[in-house]
This record gives sequence, structure tokens and C-alpha cells, in this order.
Amino acid sequence: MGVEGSEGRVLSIREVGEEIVHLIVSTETTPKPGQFYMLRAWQEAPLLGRPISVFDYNEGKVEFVFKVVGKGTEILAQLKVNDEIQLQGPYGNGFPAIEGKILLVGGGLGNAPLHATAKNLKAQGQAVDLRLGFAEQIFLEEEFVQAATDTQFVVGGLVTDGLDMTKYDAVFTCGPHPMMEAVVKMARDAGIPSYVSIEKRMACGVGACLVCTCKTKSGNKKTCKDGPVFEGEEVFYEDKHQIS
Amino acid sequence: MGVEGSEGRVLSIREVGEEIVHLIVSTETTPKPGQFYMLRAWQEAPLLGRPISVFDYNEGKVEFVFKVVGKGTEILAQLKVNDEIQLQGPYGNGFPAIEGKILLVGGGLGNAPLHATAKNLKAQGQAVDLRLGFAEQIFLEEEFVQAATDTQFVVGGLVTDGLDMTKYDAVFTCGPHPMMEAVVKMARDAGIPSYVSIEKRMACGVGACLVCTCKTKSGNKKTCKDGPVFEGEEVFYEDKHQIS
Amino acid sequence: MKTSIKFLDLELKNPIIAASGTFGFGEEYAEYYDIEKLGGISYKGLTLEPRDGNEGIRVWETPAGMMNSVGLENPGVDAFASEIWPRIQDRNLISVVNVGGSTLETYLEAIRRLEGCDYDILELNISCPNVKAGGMAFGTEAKSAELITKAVRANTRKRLMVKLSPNVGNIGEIAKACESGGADAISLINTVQAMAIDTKSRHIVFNNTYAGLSGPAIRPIALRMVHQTAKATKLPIVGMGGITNADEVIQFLMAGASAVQIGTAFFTNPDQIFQIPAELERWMEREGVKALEEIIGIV
Amino acid sequence: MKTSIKFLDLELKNPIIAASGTFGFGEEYAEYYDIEKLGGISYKGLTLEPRDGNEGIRVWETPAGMMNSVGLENPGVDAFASEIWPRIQDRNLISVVNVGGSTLETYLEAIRRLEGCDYDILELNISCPNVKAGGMAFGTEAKSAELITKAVRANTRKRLMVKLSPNVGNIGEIAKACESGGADAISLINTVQAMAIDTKSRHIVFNNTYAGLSGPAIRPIALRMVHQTAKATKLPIVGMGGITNADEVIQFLMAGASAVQIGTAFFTNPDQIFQIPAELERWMEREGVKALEEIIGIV
Ligand SMILES: Cc1cc2nc3c(=O)[nH]c(=O)nc-3n(C[C@H](O)[C@H](O)[C@H](O)COP(=O)(O)OP(=O)(O)OC[C@H]3O[C@@H](n4cnc5c(N)ncnc54)[C@H](O)[C@@H]3O)c2cc1C
Ligand SMILES: Cc1cc2nc3c(=O)[nH]c(=O)nc-3n(C[C@H](O)[C@H](O)[C@H](O)COP(=O)(O)OP(=O)(O)OC[C@H]3O[C@@H](n4cnc5c(N)ncnc54)[C@H](O)[C@@H]3O)c2cc1C
Ligand SMILES: Cc1cc2nc3c(=O)[nH]c(=O)nc-3n(C[C@H](O)[C@H](O)[C@H](O)COP(=O)(O)O)c2cc1C
Ligand SMILES: Cc1cc2nc3c(=O)[nH]c(=O)nc-3n(C[C@H](O)[C@H](O)[C@H](O)COP(=O)(O)O)c2cc1C
Ligand code: FES
Ligand code: FES
Repeated sequence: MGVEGSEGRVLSIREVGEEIVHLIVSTETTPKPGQFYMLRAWQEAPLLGRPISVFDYNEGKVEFVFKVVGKGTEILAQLKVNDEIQLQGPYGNGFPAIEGKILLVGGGLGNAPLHATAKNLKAQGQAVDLRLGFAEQIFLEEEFVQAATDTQFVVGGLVTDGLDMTKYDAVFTCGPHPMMEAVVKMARDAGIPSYVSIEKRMACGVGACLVCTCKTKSGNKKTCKDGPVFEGEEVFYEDKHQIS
Repeated sequence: MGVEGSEGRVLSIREVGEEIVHLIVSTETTPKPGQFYMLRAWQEAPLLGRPISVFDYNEGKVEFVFKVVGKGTEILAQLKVNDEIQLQGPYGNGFPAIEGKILLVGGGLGNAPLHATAKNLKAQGQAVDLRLGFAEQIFLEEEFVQAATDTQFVVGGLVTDGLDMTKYDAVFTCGPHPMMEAVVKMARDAGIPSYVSIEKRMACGVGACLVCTCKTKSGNKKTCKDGPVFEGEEVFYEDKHQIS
Repeated sequence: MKTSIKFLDLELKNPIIAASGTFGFGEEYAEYYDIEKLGGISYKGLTLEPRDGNEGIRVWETPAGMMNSVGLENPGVDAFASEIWPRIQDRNLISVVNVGGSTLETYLEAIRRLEGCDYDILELNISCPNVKAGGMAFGTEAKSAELITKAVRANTRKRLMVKLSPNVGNIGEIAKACESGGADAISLINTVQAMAIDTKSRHIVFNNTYAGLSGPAIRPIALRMVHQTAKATKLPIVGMGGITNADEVIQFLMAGASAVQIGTAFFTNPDQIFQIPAELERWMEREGVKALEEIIGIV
Repeated sequence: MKTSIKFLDLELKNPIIAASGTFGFGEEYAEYYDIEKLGGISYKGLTLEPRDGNEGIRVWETPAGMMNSVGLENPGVDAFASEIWPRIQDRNLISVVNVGGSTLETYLEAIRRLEGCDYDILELNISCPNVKAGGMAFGTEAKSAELITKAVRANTRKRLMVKLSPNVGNIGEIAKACESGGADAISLINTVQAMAIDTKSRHIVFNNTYAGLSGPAIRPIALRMVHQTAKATKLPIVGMGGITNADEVIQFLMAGASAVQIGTAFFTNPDQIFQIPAELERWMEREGVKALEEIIGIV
């Protein structure tokens, strides 16, 4: 079963923090940074696949980092090397190509897609700084350091504290929505564009079912297809402080 | 989770024939031959446990032999050593204690409970003959030979062919219902009592839900609790040729 | 912290009641578990005459559910009153006697013959989809639900709880009709009418064509109906349908139920059900809930 | 062996139709799959005016099912007719246009504005539980179902298929009412009204209180209702509710459906759905079934 490319095999799986798992899977697909897959490693229950962002990609190997929060991620965490796993995707748009020096601000598992993005920008010769917030413990420190021009970690505190955005041409962010809202505000004040990666519950992942709608300034968008990356100003505008 | 005794661990699991699995599980319970457990090695799906007979029991270790026929047995077949498995039971009555020389006639997976029964009778010093039918291939041949005074295998043909029941004091049978019906008839003709072990779809396994009702001469019985062993004459009587 | 709950003038030590038809008369599970950990038992549905139940396959698994077609196999009210009740009456459990029937007369006569047993709650089953004697016809029209409730009310001094069928368009309307008829409480839902076909044999699985679906599959439907019933009537409600753990019990309480029944989950994981009262207590402690009454109907 | 099937005067190359609301206008899945492997598509439900749909959480998983509260987000009939239809009209697929409304007038006006599009079947949605505009009120009473069917019949030359709600007591009665009203076909079931409560926040999950349950959990209910509808009317039926594979398609055909729709299963395993036509063909070969018509309604 499976159209070409949707079946993968676990190449490596290990815990890299408390309930945080680094998973490497074989694939015939080629994802862009900021995209995600719907992951599935079970038959019937749970019903839906789980959207997980690309942490890294190297010739035929896609990497994910995810936190165990419920049934789906629990099953994923118990996979063993060589187990089959279904990857529907890659889906979504990813961060845009912008010239100049880019700041990436992440929080928690939102750091995952920023890794792929930073690495890609750096490979293209752009200057890219990572500012990553972790609640208690940094995971995959070495990988994050390698991925960017300059990487700084904030453990426990607010990753936005003391950030000077005027040095950058754009800021990309992924993490808890209040954090992203703060980043968008700071970017606005600094006069640079901001891009946010949004999380919504999903079903189809391709844009057909409309359960992941994100209200934006210019109307409803599909998080899975038009996003997950949106212009910050589109999502966190004026009186729109809360996205559900 | 689990009341005392319901959790077991896989001690050994191996294929002993095509899609036929021999499973050994640790247990704190002590089953009698002819009893069964409701086995479960999954969280949500499928909903119900699966009734499987005791093939053997030795201090803290209960053995099962089962055929992979659907979802439940498929999951059971994929267990690995040390995996957890839930054993609700032992449930049911088992074959009765009868003095004298006993004939055991089995077919297919119905041979499984006869192994435990034969072994037990032999250990008590009774003469016990096994006549076992297999569709294509004998499984666990050595075990069956050891279990009885005399063991004969029939592959492909009818296990009832040429059976002389007049030599015995009782016959116990387990297998496809038409086979058991034939055995009951032969026992009737030979004037000896017969006991049959019945298979019915079950839910609770303890006698509370009444989904496993078996119509008998003396009214409805619960296969899980009053059975699975019934007097042959009670189940396969006169015009009652078909039990669903 | 106490998990006890007031239901009518009764005190249940916890809101967990075994659902009718899934727990027999409690004697089988009592061989393996301390059944007095529960708040109560609703006994197997009784009819005036003993019944053998349906022929053919009686159980079929479905995704996250099961269908049953037991067809109210039961020993009849006389055997219950004379043989069974004396054996089981001394339990420290709220006792619910569930009664079905095919005509108004058989209902009334059955109930009269049970009047001598000192049980706590009469559960009037007008919702069994598996037999005429289940009275589902009474339970799918508001008028006939009111009529039978009224008639039963006039014939019993017991607390009267009417068990509703989910196979209706407007559950609130039926509940209101039972309220008008004089019911003291409502329990719901009974099984959802459903069907299975075996493509190999090209036959309907159940001799009776349709059967009753229970288990987690129907839980979101049951929760909705409990909520709608709570909005429609002031009667206390016993909610059920697919409950398997303490969090789900709390969902039903929040939707408006004062207590719950649990059925199918005894088949999948009995151990887990007997632990729910303790789980509830831990949850109350964690959440600072002093009495479960605080959360009933709060959504 | 051919998996094609006659439906009204149409020939579907196979009986698999994507269910309304789960497949958009087919363009998204077309990026990944050869959608012309299907027999047809029922497009996302349209309303007269564009709709933004419901606020808040729109999807919630349940055991073997999911609840949705999309609330008929759609671009409106004018945008469909002028922009979308021209893009998609040339597919080798039966096209079903699904229309919702809040009042009889909005239904009729929406349908009139679609009249210029050369689509195959109008699917009249009187069964969406998530919004007033879904018209579930029309779909739960026989009288109003007949009324709206009649009015729509008088206003369109399209083949008219009415999509029924499962949230009723007597599905056959509603189907018969649609037949009297002049429907050419019936499709069912829409989602089952259901509810979710988040005990942590102590809130109802959906802003709209209730939402629609779909997926394998409801399949046994859907199968029963298709069977009841087939017994009640002579109209051809498109059955749906929780179908995930060829064997289940065959169950619905045996229960009396001429074709099926599949929705939720596209989310869980799209690959598998696109393989159903080939699976059906293998089954026919194995079973010696020359035309699927042989098995429709045989149980
Ligand atoms: C585009 C996208 C990319 C993501 N990338 C990552 C990642 O790289 N690493 C990571 O750890 N997490 C990521 N998430 C969140 C991840 O999808 C959820 O943590 C996961 O779905 C939880 O599943 P569960 O079964 O363990 O939890 P449960 O709570 O049991 O899930 C129940 C349902 O809710 C959905 N759900 C629960 N939490 C979320 C959430 N935060 N976002 C979306 N749906 C949710 C599930 O998909 C499922 O349908 C991403 C989410 C999105 C939308
Ligand atoms: C008392 C008893 C003892 C048994 N002992 C053995 C044994 O030792 N070895 C062995 O291989 N099989 C035995 N069986 C049969 C075994 O229970 C079924 O093969 C098994 O339940 C099939 O489950 P499944 O999920 O693989 O199949 P599925 O067909 O997917 O099961 C669907 C449902 O039907 C039930 N079911 C299917 N077939 C049977 C059946 N023959 N009997 C009862 N329920 C059934 C399942 O339990 C389940 O609820 C026994 C049955 C009973 C009643
Ligand atoms: C095997 C079985 C037998 C049942 N018998 C009865 C009955 O006799 N009377 C009754 O009112 N309900 C009966 N029910 C319905 C249950 O009491 C309950 O309403 C339903 O199963 C939903 O709860 P659950 O999902 O927790 O099982 C029966 C259910 C099952 C599964
Ligand atoms: C996300 C979603 C959106 C839906 N939108 C519509 C709709 O717009 N119009 C409609 O008639 N049915 C709609 N439905 C109902 C489906 O068409 C179908 O009737 C139902 O989901 C049962 O089929 P399934 O279990 O295969 O999904 C929707 C269902 C889902 C899951
Ligand atoms: S998840 Fe279906 S449209 Fe986004
Ligand atoms: S399986 Fe419940 S009574 Fe036998």
C-alpha cells in the first residue's frame, strides 16, 4: 500500500531530551525547510496522521524532532529502527526566500523547523542568527550551533528579551503563539518583515477539508496549504491578539 | 494497571506452522486444562479480548497455540519476548474428571486444549489416547506425542475415520463443529459419554453479558462460564444439527 | 474529598453504575472483583416472562464499538424476585432494576411483581433496539413515552428512571415527555441501532437484521444527548455510552449527568473500571473539587 | 469485469465518489493523486453567499472517528460558477454539486445561480449539523423535507439527490417524503451530531456546542440507515459514513446503495482509497460478479 514515496523506514530514533525524540526516516520525497509531513505509524487508532515539521533533510533522509504529548506522538516515540512509517507530504509552504541577514526566533518544539531553515539559508551564503528558547533543557545543541552563523540559547527566560531586530532584514519565528505575537510586534517596531509558522489541528493536510483555517487580515487561509508560514502582520494584527 | 495476576509477559513466541503461533506467557494464575483466557495485547483497537485455550501450563508459565485469522491474532503473533500481555482469566470449566480410558479427538486448533487435557490425565495415571486431525501439517508433533499414552495424527482426511470408541470410557472432543457432531454420534452409538468444547464469539468471558449463549437440550447455557465444555448430548442432540 | 453523589434522595458512594445487560446480576464479576467499589449496578433487563433471547450471532465488533443482539435473554421477573434478589439484596450498592416489555400490560405486570423487592431504582427500558419486548417503539415518540411513564408511575412506589433510546430526532422532547409523565430521573443512552453485513456469506450478520451499537464509538453522540437532555429537563440524569475512564466520567458530569453507567468497557478492561472511583478522587484532589456536585452541568 | 455502475441515466466508471466537504473542489488532492481513478466528486457544500465558517476549534478526534465544525466555509455559488467550475468542469468524473441554505429562498436562489453550470447531480444538503445554513432543520422532519424537495424540484432541471441527516428517528419516512417531493436519488448519511468537552479547560470544545461525527465509528449506523432507506423507497441511493476499503463498499452496495461516498478516510489513508476501484475489480473477478448491479440490495 502507499503511493510512491509515502512509505518510509526508521533509520534512527533516540531521545534527545525529556520526552523529546529525534527521528530519522528514509524517504523518496524532497522537502523544503518549513514544510511538514503528516506522520502515521499505526493502523486504525488514532484516526488522523500527526503533522510534524522537517528538522533536517539530507539525500533520502528526513529528520524530525518532536515532543511526546499524546497518543500519536507516544506511538511514534516507540518506533524502532527499521519499522515502517507513513509520511504523507511534504506539505505546506515553508519560509520565503528573502535577501539579507535573517533572524530566526524559536521556542520549544518550534525550534525544529528553524533548524532546517537556518541550515538552508547558511548553505546559500546568507547570514542567519538563531535565537532559541527552551523551557528547561536545550536539545540538539550542537546541531543548532552548526546550522547558523550565530546561535544563542535562552533557557527558562523569554527568548525575546533584549533582541535587537534593527540589525536584520527579516525575522522568521516559530513557537508558542504569544511568543510569535511578541516577535511580530518587535519586527513591526523595527520596521522589518516577520514570518510566523502557525500550528493548527489538521485532518487532510492538503487544503481540502478546511478544518485548519487561520483567520488572517486578508481573509481565511488554510494553515496546511497556504501556510504554515504566514506574514506576521497577516496573522497577528491589531485587535487580533488570540488565534485559537 | 491490572488486578493481581492479569498482567503477563511474553517468555517465548515462535511459529510452529503456517500462521500458527506457540506463545508462552508468565502468569500468577493457575489454569485448569480446557480453560481459556481472554488475551489482549493492544490498547484500544480491537475492542474485545480474544479467547484462547490453554495449551499447557507449568509453574508460572501458561502456553497457547493459536492461528492467525484476523486482527487480534495478528497483533498477538507480532509480540516479542518480554512484551506485556493481558490475560483475563482463567475462565470456563474444562473437561470433567472421569475414571477409565479416555479418547481425545481434535481437529485443527481444537487440538490445543486437548494437549493440556491429555497431559493432565496422563499425569494422573489414566490411559489417554489422542486422535488429532490436521488440514495440512502437524504442529508441535513431539509435544502431542509426549502428552498421551498413544497419539495418532491424521493429515488431510477425516479424523473420525475408523475410530473404534467401544474401547473407551469417555470421549472428549474439540474442533470444527461438524467434526464434533460426528464424534458425539459415534460416542452415542458406542454407548459412552462425550464432551465437546464449543467456540462462540465472546465479550465479557465471565458469564455476565450473554452474547455467547449456547442452546442446549436443557436450555440456554453460557459458553464462557457453563462451558466451553458441555456434554455432547446436550449440544448436538436430535434435530439440533447446526450451532451458530 | 469524597466521590459520593446525591441522586434523588439516595447517596451513591461514587457515580459509577454498571450498565444494564453488561454486568448480569453482579454475581459473575463478583468472583473476580470487589464489585462494591462501584456506586451501583443496573441489573440485566427483566421481562414479565423468561426469555431465551435471539438466535444466531449475538456479538460483532466494529471500529471502537461492538454490536449486540442478545434480545433480552433473562429469567423473568418471578425468578428474579424469588431466587435472585434474595441472593444479592444485601450489597452495599445502589440497586437498579431494569425492566422491558412488549405491551403496556406486560410492563405493568412485570413491575407489579417486582414491587415486593426492596430495590432502589426502577429503570424503565423503553429503548432496547433488539426486540419488540425492549419497547423501543415506546421510546421513539414523545406521546407514547409520556403515556407509558404515566402508567408505570401509577403502578409503582419506586423511584422511576426512564431509559431513553438514542434512535430519535429530538431527545430533549422525549425526556420532557417522560418528565410530564412523572419520571423521577432519566438514563441515556441505550445502544444505537446499527447493522453488519458479512460480504463472504452475503448475509446480514444478525438474525434480527439490526443490532445495538455500544462502546467508545458512540460516546460523542451520547455526550451530546446527555447535554441536550440536561438543557431540556430538570430531572437528574444518569449518562452512559462508551465511557472507559475517569476523564470521560467527568465529561458526562460536566454535560449534566449526576451519575453514569458503564457497560462495554467492562469487556475490554474490567480492571480499569474498578479503578475509576479512586481515579476520580485523585482528580478531585488535584483540581480542588470538594464535591462532584460542583461540576455537574457546568459547561 | 467492469466496476462501472449505472446511476440514474449516468454511468459512473466505479461507485466511489469523494464526499462533500472532504475533497474541496478536487484540486488539492489532484496535486498528489490521479483523482480520475474515482467515479465522481461531490464538491464542498456551497451556499448562496460566501461563508467564513465557524470560529474556534474545527476538528476533534474521537475513537475511530472525528468531529468537525467547519460550518460550511465556502466561496459562495457565484464564485463557484464563475471561477471554479470553469477550471474543473472537464474532468472525466461525475460531478456532484452540494448546496446548503438557511431558508427556502436562499436554497432556491443558490440553485438557480448554479443552473448555468453543466454539472451532473445536484446534492441538496438538508442535513449539515454545524450551521443553520446547513438546513438540518429541513432534514429532520418529513414534512419540511418534502416541502423543500418539491420547491427545489420546481426550480432546477438537474438530477436531484437529497442528502439526509442521520439525526432522525425514522430515516425511511424522511426518504419517502423526499421521494414524494420529486427527488431522483437519496444520499446518506451526513455526520452524526455529537459533542466534546475538554475537562482541563472545563469547556465545550466547539464554539458551536455540537459538531458532526464522521469516520469508521459511525459506519454501522450508516449501513443500517442505508438499508432502511432502501426498504422504504425505490430511489437509487448513494451510501456513506465511515467507509475505508472495498469490502465496506460492498457492504453498502449489498445494503442497497448504488454508489458510495467516502470522506474521512481520505484523511487517514488517501492511498488506500484510490486503490479501491482496483480492489473492487479483483473482488468481482474472484467472486464471479460480472456487474456490480448484481449485488445491490441483495441482503
Ligand atoms: C504544521 C505543524 C508542524 C508541527 N511540527 C511539530 C514538530 O516539529 N515537533 C513537534 O513536537 N510538534 C509539532 N507540531 C505539533 C504536533 O502536530 C502535535 O504535538 C501532535 O499532533 C500531537 O499529537 P498527539 O497524538 O501526541 O497528541 P493528542 O493531543 O492526543 O492529539 C489529538 C489531536 O490533536 C492534534 N493536535 C494536538 N496538539 C496539536 C498541535 N500543537 N498542533 C496541531 N495539532 C495538534 C493532533 O494532531 C490530533 O489530531 C506541529 C504541528 C503543526 C500543525
Ligand atoms: C473458548 C475458546 C477457546 C479458543 N481457543 C483457541 C485456541 O486455543 N487457538 C486458536 O487459534 N483459536 C482459539 N479460539 C478461537 C479464537 O478465539 C479466534 O480465532 C480469535 O478470537 C480470532 O480473533 P481475530 O481478531 O484474529 O479474528 P477476527 O475475525 O478479526 O475477530 C473478530 C471477532 O470475532 C471473534 N471470533 C472470530 N473467530 C472466532 C472463533 N472461532 N471463536 C470465537 N470468537 C471468534 C473474535 O474474538 C473477535 O471478537 C478459541 C475460541 C473460544 C471461544
Ligand atoms: C451485551 C449488552 C446487553 C445489554 N442489555 C441491556 C438490557 O438488558 N437493558 C438495557 O436497558 N440496556 C442494555 N444494554 C445497553 C447498555 O445498558 C448501555 O445502555 C449501552 O451499552 C451503552 O453503554 P456502553 O457503551 O457503556 O456499553 C446492553 C448492552 C450490551 C452491550
Ligand atoms: C471536514 C468535513 C466537512 C464536511 N462538509 C460537508 C459539506 O460541506 N456538505 C455536506 O453535505 N457534507 C459535508 N460533510 C459530511 C460528509 O460529506 C459525509 O457525509 C460524512 O463525513 C460521512 O462520511 P465519512 O465518514 O466517509 O466522512 C463533511 C464532513 C467532513 C468530515
Ligand atoms: S488540514 Fe485539511 S485544509 Fe488544512
Ligand atoms: S462472553 Fe459474556 S456471557 Fe459469555
